[in-house]
Amino acid sequence: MKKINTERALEINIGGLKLANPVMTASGTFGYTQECGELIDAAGLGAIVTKSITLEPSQGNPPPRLWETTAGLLNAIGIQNEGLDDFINTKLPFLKSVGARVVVSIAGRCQQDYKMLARALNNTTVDAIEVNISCPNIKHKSASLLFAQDPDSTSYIIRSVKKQTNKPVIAKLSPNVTDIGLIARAAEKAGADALSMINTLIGMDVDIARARPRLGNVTGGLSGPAIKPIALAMIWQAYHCVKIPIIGIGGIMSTEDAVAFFLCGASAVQIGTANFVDPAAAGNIIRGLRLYLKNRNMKNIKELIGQLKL
Amino acid sequence: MKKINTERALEINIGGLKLANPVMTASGTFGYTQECGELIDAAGLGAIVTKSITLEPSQGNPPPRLWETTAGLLNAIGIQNEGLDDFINTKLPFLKSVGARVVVSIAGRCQQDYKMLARALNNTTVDAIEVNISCPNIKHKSASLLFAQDPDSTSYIIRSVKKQTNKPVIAKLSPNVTDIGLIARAAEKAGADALSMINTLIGMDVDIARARPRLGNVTGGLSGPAIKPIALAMIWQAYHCVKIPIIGIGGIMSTEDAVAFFLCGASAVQIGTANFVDPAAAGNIIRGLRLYLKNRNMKNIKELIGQLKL
Amino acid sequence: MQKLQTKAEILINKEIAPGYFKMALRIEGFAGNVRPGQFLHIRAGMGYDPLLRRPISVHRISGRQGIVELLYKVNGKGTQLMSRRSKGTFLDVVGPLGNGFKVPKGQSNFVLIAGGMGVAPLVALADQLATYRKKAITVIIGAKGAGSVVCVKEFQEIGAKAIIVTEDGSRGDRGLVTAMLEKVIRDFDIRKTSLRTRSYSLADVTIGDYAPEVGLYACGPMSMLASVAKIAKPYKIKTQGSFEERMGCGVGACFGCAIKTQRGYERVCKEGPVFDLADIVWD
Amino acid sequence: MQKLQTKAEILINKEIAPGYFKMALRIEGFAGNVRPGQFLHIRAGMGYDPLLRRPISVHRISGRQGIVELLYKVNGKGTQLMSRRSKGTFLDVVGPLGNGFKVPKGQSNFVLIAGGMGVAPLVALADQLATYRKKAITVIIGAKGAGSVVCVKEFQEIGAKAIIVTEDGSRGDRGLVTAMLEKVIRDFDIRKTSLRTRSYSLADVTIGDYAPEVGLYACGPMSMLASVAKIAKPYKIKTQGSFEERMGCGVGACFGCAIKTQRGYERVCKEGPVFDLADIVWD
Ligand SMILES: Cc1cc2nc3c(=O)[nH]c(=O)nc-3n(C[C@H](O)[C@H](O)[C@H](O)COP(=O)(O)OP(=O)(O)OC[C@H]3O[C@@H](n4cnc5c(N)ncnc54)[C@H](O)[C@@H]3O)c2cc1C
Ligand SMILES: Cc1cc2nc3c(=O)[nH]c(=O)nc-3n(C[C@H](O)[C@H](O)[C@H](O)COP(=O)(O)OP(=O)(O)OC[C@H]3O[C@@H](n4cnc5c(N)ncnc54)[C@H](O)[C@@H]3O)c2cc1C
Ligand SMILES: Cc1cc2nc3c(=O)[nH]c(=O)nc-3n(C[C@H](O)[C@H](O)[C@H](O)COP(=O)(O)O)c2cc1C
Ligand SMILES: Cc1cc2nc3c(=O)[nH]c(=O)nc-3n(C[C@H](O)[C@H](O)[C@H](O)COP(=O)(O)O)c2cc1C
Ligand code: FES
Ligand code: FES
Repeated sequence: MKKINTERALEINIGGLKLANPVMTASGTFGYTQECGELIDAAGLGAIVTKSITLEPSQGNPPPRLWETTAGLLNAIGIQNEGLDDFINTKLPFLKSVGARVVVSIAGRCQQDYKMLARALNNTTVDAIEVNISCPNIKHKSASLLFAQDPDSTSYIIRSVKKQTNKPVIAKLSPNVTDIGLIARAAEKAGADALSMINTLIGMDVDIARARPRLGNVTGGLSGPAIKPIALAMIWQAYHCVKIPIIGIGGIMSTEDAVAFFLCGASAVQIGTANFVDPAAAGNIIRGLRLYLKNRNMKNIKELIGQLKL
Repeated sequence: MKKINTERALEINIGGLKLANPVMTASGTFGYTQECGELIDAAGLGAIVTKSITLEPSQGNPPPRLWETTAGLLNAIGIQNEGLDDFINTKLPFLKSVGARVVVSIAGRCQQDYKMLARALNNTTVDAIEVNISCPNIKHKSASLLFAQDPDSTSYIIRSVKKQTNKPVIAKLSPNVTDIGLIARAAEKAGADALSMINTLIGMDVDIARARPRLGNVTGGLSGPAIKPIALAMIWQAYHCVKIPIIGIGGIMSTEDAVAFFLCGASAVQIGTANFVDPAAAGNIIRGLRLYLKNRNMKNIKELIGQLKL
Repeated sequence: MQKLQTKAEILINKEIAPGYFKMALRIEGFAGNVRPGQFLHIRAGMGYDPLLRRPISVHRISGRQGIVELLYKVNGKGTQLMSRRSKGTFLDVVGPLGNGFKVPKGQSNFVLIAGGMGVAPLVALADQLATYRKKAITVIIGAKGAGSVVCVKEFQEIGAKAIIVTEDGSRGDRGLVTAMLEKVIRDFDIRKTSLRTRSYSLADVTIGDYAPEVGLYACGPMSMLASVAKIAKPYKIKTQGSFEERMGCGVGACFGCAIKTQRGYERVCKEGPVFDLADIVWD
Repeated sequence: MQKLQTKAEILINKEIAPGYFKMALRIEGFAGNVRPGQFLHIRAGMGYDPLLRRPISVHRISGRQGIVELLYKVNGKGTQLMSRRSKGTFLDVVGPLGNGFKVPKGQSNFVLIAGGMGVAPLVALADQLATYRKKAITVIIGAKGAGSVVCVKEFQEIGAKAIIVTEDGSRGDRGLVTAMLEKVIRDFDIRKTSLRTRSYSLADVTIGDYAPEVGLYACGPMSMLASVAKIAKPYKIKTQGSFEERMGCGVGACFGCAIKTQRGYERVCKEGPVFDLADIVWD
């Protein structure tokens, strides 16, 4: 048996974002660490992806904002956040002070928003920028579609962000598309350094006693174990369409789930809803992956990526 | 209290298909009644929708064909069936002999297939034709997309079918689209008498011990409670785009679920995976709906359709 | 105040009234730090249906013994699973979460008003109040019917005066807790915060600045809390209420449990679950 | 042969070896019609995780008393839930499903070969065979180790000769059931279907048409069934095997449980689960 350097077995480079391990917390599910920090060791994570921030503070959608479905969670938070300035002045320093690697998620209503966010963040200590063009809970100016539902809009936004920053840029894609390959390629061509997918699927539920939607915003985004098979299929497809690395997201609850994502082509994973179910999930997955590689005598997690046998 | 004719409270007309009640079994989940007939009273159902049939017998996909996911089911049957002639000569007479109303589901690889199927079925006793243009488990000639993922193909197929038959034609739509409204309108414009939605979502899962897909066909279609919120949102959206009735499908397990679909705009429902979990499901839902209307002093199920309050 | 995720041993889990369960947990990590009004976030089962944790208030706290008691009503899948957990097994809990009741200095005359399951956290509060030197505690317990009146003995043992109101009149007075509250307040007013609240004469009272010795603490459905706020407002009684909202993370990370306050949307799990009723924007 | 969905009362549900459970069900509807090799489709829990029913073979049948016994191994979520169901509660079952073993006229020398949980349906078959006037039953029971050898006593009580083989040699012979099968068959061959199978000499034997009195019945993992088919083929012994495949409906409606046969894809739940091994296309 070869001796394996298990310390470095999980190291990965996601389009320039070098991480000690490939497990991040997904945007919107971990706050800005102040909240989960006591339960989760932020410094031990590959990185934390912040709740999406907007230029100005945003109050979010009217409650109810959450609804549990069978093995899933509908949310319509509407990106409640205190805006760019507060992020740079308060949240980011705190995140850095606890030793976290920080991927900042940015969201906007128009290209200008993304551009200004990217420009302002370029001079900060954030480690990468995830461009949320796929949030089902915010309306955009003019268009009825999400940016990530249209290859041209995807390209336009990503190109604008890339021009403003030399940080790694990750395009976060929506599963609510006819052809994920088309969007993935558009993002790659526009210069995205990586893709992260999937954001939530548009969904809704009904309170039949009152004949009303369960969410204040009527529809919301579906996450959790329910969507895992959909996420895996999308990642598998996108993996064959682009060369840039893919960060797999969608219903990952366990090490086994994470391994499935790597085999389907993910170079890293993000843990979302699982943080709510079990705050220890992300940490357990990091430990689990280390053990998995060791037991199989693998040198690096890279050996798993896309290795699904047909 | 007004006296309500509960006998007729569930009667509904779906684009010319008049049914005693709006609860059908979904294609592929009920066989051709011989199988489930002993467990389910086929004559008591609104109608049964047959497993999709193809022109020629089709052997289907290599096993494994099923995989259970969290609150969902992946299938990649690949439309194993004995073809049109056998359907007309054997299956249909049997179905009719047990008193079932029959919606025949047809599937093909090209427009010609659908055309010939529709023509041949027009002179039979089937009550309606559901056009399956959305099966994720069959490959089409030339195209990489499903017919139902493209408004032009949808229109082309539906138009061809309509030309061949004066039976009600139901277009079965796929949820794997960017804009369901676009496809729904295309089907309506092409002459579809009703829509049925949703078919399964493309999904996959991985056997990590062997680094292989769980399904022989690699990807399959996801059904069951996991997809219910997605189906509701799609139906709600389509309901505002078309005037033709919508048959709601996707994870319906209970009367409560069915009511939610009606409130979101469905005029009828189909029960799929629930038949596997509980063969009594469809019957229970019919009884449940009757009681629901009675308790609310409603004359007809139509009073529920699209009545979600915002 | 450090939040912890821990496996708590179930010491007791028994049905105390039809559909109502009392559960005692040995929580090594943090029982000593729990305060009335805070809650635990509980993983009811093992699979993913139900998926999320369930928030349950602390009902009684024996910090020294490391024991926390819960009182819960079987509602849906989650609480059903909880009710089936057997003694000696371990429950995955996160806590203590949220901000508890704040008892300002100078209050000595406490009115606790509970609608339905609202009694659960108020017992913990009453336990705390009972340790005060100068105090008078009145509890108004409202329920649908006699079958869902719980905790009367607990309050009485603490030395609180318990007034029972049921909607069907099957126990105590017939009516709503809020009507009773109005009577109790007026009674207080006349008697200048006297502790006896036996007679609820409909004597005309002047609404005015209320004695700062009085503290009103409410827990129950949203509609009840709204009524309580309305009733208390003219008297300017300081009133805190414990709120419920669907929760995701339970720790302030997801902004899922938003409630509208004068300061904007706040998080029931983080800034709450106890809010000053005057701060809430009702709609 | 009518399929029924019914609530079956759980009379017994006990662990007979680590991870192995025996469950007795009172099935009013159809216990009398159940045949060895058929299975029940069982709703293990209440929620939707796990979602589908679980197929479990009938292990013993007391038609007159309306009782069917199952023998199952705790595997994943479904069987785990089954194992937690308590006596006196009711289990939602659909059955009897599939085609059982067919014992052709003229067979009197029966060899049953079980790998792992494969013993479960073979006990029902042995029970049936034991009622025949002229018979000799040999059972080869294979398992990983002594801990997973079950049902030996059952077979012996029926009067069957039980040969135990474990992979680690911790009980009976060390090795694989298939190697033992080969020995048993050769032994038969030499002795012209004599019933004594004590000695397994490696005497050279001629492979040829086999006596029609011999019937071979197998149940176990796919790889074992494939080996059994290979071993039996040259001797032309009629061999039936019970197969497993993931199931949806369990009643032949969904074509989910396909297995490749000489006739094309067939359904394990409908045409099976018992197939003639000669009909299967192995890959
Ligand atoms: C801070 C707080 C403290 C609480 N304390 C208690 C208590 O001490 N005793 C008690 O019996 N109940 C208490 N509740 C209510 C309790 O959380 C719900 O009864 C429980 O979550 C219902 O879960 P279920 O699976 O049984 O019901 P379901 O209706 O199946 O739950 C479906 C979803 O809705 C959520 N939900 C349902 N009802 C409520 C509710 N009233 N508030 C918040 N979320 C809800 C569930 O958590 C779940 O996500 C408290 C709620 C909050 C927010
Ligand atoms: C006809 C038939 C008869 C059977 N008889 C017995 C028996 O008598 N005793 C016994 O212990 N087991 C028997 N099995 C196997 C039993 O069905 C599985 O062990 C059980 O379904 C596992 O469910 P789980 O939730 O515990 O495991 P999981 O692995 O969590 O199940 C996941 C999914 O895979 C399916 N699955 C897993 N293993 C099998 C398998 N071997 N065959 C078919 N589906 C599987 C499950 O049904 C479920 O849909 C039989 C299988 C079949 C097809
Ligand atoms: C409560 C909640 C809030 C979310 N907020 C955001 C967000 O602000 N920005 C974003 O890009 N994704 C957001 N997401 C999506 C997640 O980052 C993730 O893509 C999705 O939940 C799927 O992963 P999961 O199934 O592991 O949760 C949110 C998800 C949830 C559940
Ligand atoms: C095993 C299986 C086979 C199916 N076969 C077909 C089919 O042949 N034609 C079709 O249009 N839909 C088919 N479907 C899709 C269902 O008709 C239905 O649209 C889908 O399962 C969603 O509904 P459900 O969640 O209630 O199952 C199949 C579904 C399953 C589970
Ligand atoms: S539940 Fe997540 S912020 Fe309150
Ligand atoms: S399980 Fe459906 S056909 Fe066999």
